[in-house]
Amino acid sequence: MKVRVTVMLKDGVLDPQGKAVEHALHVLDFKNVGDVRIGRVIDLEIAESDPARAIVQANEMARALLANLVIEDFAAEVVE
Amino acid sequence: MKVRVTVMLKDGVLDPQGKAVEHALHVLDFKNVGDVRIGRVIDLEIAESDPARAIVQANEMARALLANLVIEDFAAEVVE
Amino acid sequence: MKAGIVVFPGTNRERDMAIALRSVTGVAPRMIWHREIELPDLDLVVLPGGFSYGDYLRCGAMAAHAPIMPAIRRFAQAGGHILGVCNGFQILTEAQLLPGALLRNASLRFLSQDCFLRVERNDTAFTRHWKRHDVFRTPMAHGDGNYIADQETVRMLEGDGRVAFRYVAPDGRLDAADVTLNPNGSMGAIAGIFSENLRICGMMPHPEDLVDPLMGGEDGKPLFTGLVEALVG
Amino acid sequence: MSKAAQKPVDAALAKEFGLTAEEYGNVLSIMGRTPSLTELGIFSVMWSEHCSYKSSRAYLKTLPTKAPWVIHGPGENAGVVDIGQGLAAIFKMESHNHPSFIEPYQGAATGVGGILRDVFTMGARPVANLNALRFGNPDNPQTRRIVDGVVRGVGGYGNCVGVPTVGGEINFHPAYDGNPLVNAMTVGVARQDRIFLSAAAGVGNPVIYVGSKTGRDGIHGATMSSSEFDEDALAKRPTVQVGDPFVEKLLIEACLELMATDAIVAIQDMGAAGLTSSAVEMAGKGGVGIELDLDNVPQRERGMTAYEMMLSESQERMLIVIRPDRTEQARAIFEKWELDFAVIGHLTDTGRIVLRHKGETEADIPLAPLADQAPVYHRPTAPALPPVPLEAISDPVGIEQALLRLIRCPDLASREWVWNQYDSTVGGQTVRRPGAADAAIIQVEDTKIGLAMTTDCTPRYCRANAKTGGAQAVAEAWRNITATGARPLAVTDNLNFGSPEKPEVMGQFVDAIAGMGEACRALDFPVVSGNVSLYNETRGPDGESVSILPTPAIGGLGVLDDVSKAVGLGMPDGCDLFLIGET
Ligand SMILES: Nc1ncnc2c1ncn2[C@@H]1O[C@H](COP(=O)(O)OP(=O)(O)O)[C@@H](O)[C@H]1O
Repeated sequence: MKVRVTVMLKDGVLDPQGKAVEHALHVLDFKNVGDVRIGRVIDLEIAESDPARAIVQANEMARALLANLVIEDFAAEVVE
Repeated sequence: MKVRVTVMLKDGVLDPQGKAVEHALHVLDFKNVGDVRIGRVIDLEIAESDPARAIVQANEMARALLANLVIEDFAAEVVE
Repeated sequence: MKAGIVVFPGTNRERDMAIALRSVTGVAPRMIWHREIELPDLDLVVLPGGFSYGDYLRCGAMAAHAPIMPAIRRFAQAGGHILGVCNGFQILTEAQLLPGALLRNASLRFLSQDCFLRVERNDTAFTRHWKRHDVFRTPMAHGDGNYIADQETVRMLEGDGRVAFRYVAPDGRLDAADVTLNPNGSMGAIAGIFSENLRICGMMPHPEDLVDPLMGGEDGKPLFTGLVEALVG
Repeated sequence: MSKAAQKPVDAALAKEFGLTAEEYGNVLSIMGRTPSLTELGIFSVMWSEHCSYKSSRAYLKTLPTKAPWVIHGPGENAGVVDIGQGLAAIFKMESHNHPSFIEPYQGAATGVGGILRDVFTMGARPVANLNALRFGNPDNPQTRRIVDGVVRGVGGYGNCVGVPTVGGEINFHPAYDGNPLVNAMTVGVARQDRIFLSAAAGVGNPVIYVGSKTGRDGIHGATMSSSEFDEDALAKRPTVQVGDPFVEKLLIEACLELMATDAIVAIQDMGAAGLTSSAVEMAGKGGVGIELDLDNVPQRERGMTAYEMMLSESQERMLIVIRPDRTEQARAIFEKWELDFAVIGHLTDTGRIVLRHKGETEADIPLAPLADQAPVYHRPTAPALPPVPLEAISDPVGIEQALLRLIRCPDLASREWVWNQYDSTVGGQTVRRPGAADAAIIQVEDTKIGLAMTTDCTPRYCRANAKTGGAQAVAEAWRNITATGARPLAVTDNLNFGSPEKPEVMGQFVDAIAGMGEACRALDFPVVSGNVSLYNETRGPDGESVSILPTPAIGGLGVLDDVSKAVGLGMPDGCDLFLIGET
């Protein structure tokens, strides 16, 4: 079962990379773009047939390693 | 409208990060984890009310800047 | 002084640190492999710079879970002295032995250059050979040195005098908004901090690379001579 | 399975693989039968320009390569010179031009990784990196993207492995618009009695694979880097390799740890043409045979064919011939560093390379003719184009304005933006960082010895007169080293030119080598290693093929017996200024 963990900087934490991309998109004439935020996805192949249990495990991995809760939030979802 | 562009390495392209994280998760005793792949998400606030048009624009931005098509694939979806 | 340097896969400034420590103690420090689970009898544990685990995921994140870390935690709880430089600082924050986090440099570029640090207090083992507000030059070389913490943490660090070093101009002028003075964009131009008991110090720049006139100066040396004096007594 | 795998092996497929009709005829006569696809792949990469030096070999032989202090000249993975106290400096320069156009970050990064491996393969701890970069017109928007990616890539790899990047050079010219040059140089230090060579020996000795797993990356990279570069390049994109500097760092430490024992008989990195060239070269040089069981090759992807494994250019891999009783000791070291380790074959007395996979024999080629009958071309040369006439020197702006203009021009402007992205102090031995002296200086740890190093070439001089330009590049490297107080020892080179099938380019190539040779002989400054990069061409707007400026980049190395005597650029107060030489 494939679980995707998405990790984003917490609201309020400055995201210089997002700002830089936002700026670059404006330079490229994508005028419609407002705020840009950048995060990370971690796709995990988990040997588990129950989606709920897979999510529990993914959440544990996120708390243990995949996200730094001082600055980041995360969410896990089954994708396959 | 918020559009999320997810950028992942193409199949077959070495993912050093994913490999290192996979190893670390095993060390942390998450034995159920198989393949790990790491990618990026870019959340774009797009001033557009038609979801289809927002996706078209996100795709253009991905091709122009957000993804490196030499080694990466991308997908865009409306999230809000 | 009995010093030990922890080596993780991808650590690359352990030799620099060993040279600096040897130059002040006359003996080679112990090298401690990340897979050890006990520390030898030590006065000082150093987490050196480098790219542990390639800096993949987040700098220091994977090293913070290495087998040696529980022993380092116990060492800290027992009041041991720990110095974390660059990647070592990142590891200490990821392990929550120090508060806050280190984000990508505001310029989004790796920065390898000299910077100037102001010593914020000199009543610690790490800073006793400087005077308060002394300014010294030191190389920095990192991509993720942008110190950040929530408001409450910053207030606590400032209030309790736990800021060790700040990036300043050569004359000591502080301006966190000026990228030429605060090159990575750190909050409050913070370059290094202490733990509550002042016995753990994390900092981004590399004083260990400036301890020899041949390499351009000895500006970083007081950190090491001070530690020897404090820890050997 | 690759598309090519379904096609029959014939002259047409051979042509697709870059072999001429005549070369394919030679393959048939060596084999005495139609080769298998894997065999054809092996011939095609071994006889590519990149691996066989077929257009350049005859001329490279004319360069001086000997001096009393030269321990190993060209022919090994890198050049080796005596620096005193039983120590040796091991150094080489190598190009990664074509990949850096397709994917600037990864192209440059893997270029750095490749040259590092060439040096630590020989037993040296890498102590410094340099790079020589040429980009297109700064006003071309592509140039910005390429400069940014290349600089990040060089830094991204070098910083992570912890080898200081201490010098280099950068030029801009429209002739590099579609074909930037990325030349990377590494200098390492080893004990003279601990230098490792690539000639395999000892029939029955195991052949060991270490490092990263093999994937489908970069298949046919070697032939790509030798074929003319054009729009098709885009179609070849998936051949880009991704580097893993973290694994490279582990590989350096693990190899050096194994090299401290006497377990290794021979060792070779898997560079261009990966497993093929490393296996063929090791066995060929040693005059032995080699048999590999490809089932044992650590693989990253499912269902890889023999052809794909032999041609893969996955990074961070090495091949080692080891004493049989030391295999377990070696395994323990590589496991400690968390690297793949596999016994994939052994040496034989057949003089042939034999590959087995899933119970089939996928290739069985005699090694001697594969090497000896590799094509050598004496391609036609034409006199170089006449130099662009110099305009009469006028002074329309006044000396002050002229000076300001010069300082502003891209070729002279400060390079601080670049070198500030490279860690130049890691290792704690950097005596002169970028910008501090005419050559960078590194102290050899625990000694008073200093190494001075520089890269130099002025392509527009070479365009005006390739022979003088080639000589000038050598002389400039020599002067830069001398100016620090060091004694120049030897050079490595990276000869970047256009298509050798154009007589005027071939003429430039031959002339530049003549000039370099002359200068090297005059200065007692032999060439101990190097690299040739040909077919640096792009399609101009009207479809014609444009060659880069002739660019024989020189990497120079010198030694200071007492590094505390090194001289820098900074002028102390109260000194007099002297000008030496005629103006
Ligand atoms: N690509 C580069 N990487 C690192 N350092 C560089 C690079 N290009 C130039 N430098 C450094 O910038 C300084 C000035 O370069 P250059 O103008 O080529 O000097 P010179 O003419 O004295 O050889 C030198 O110290 C050189 O090593």
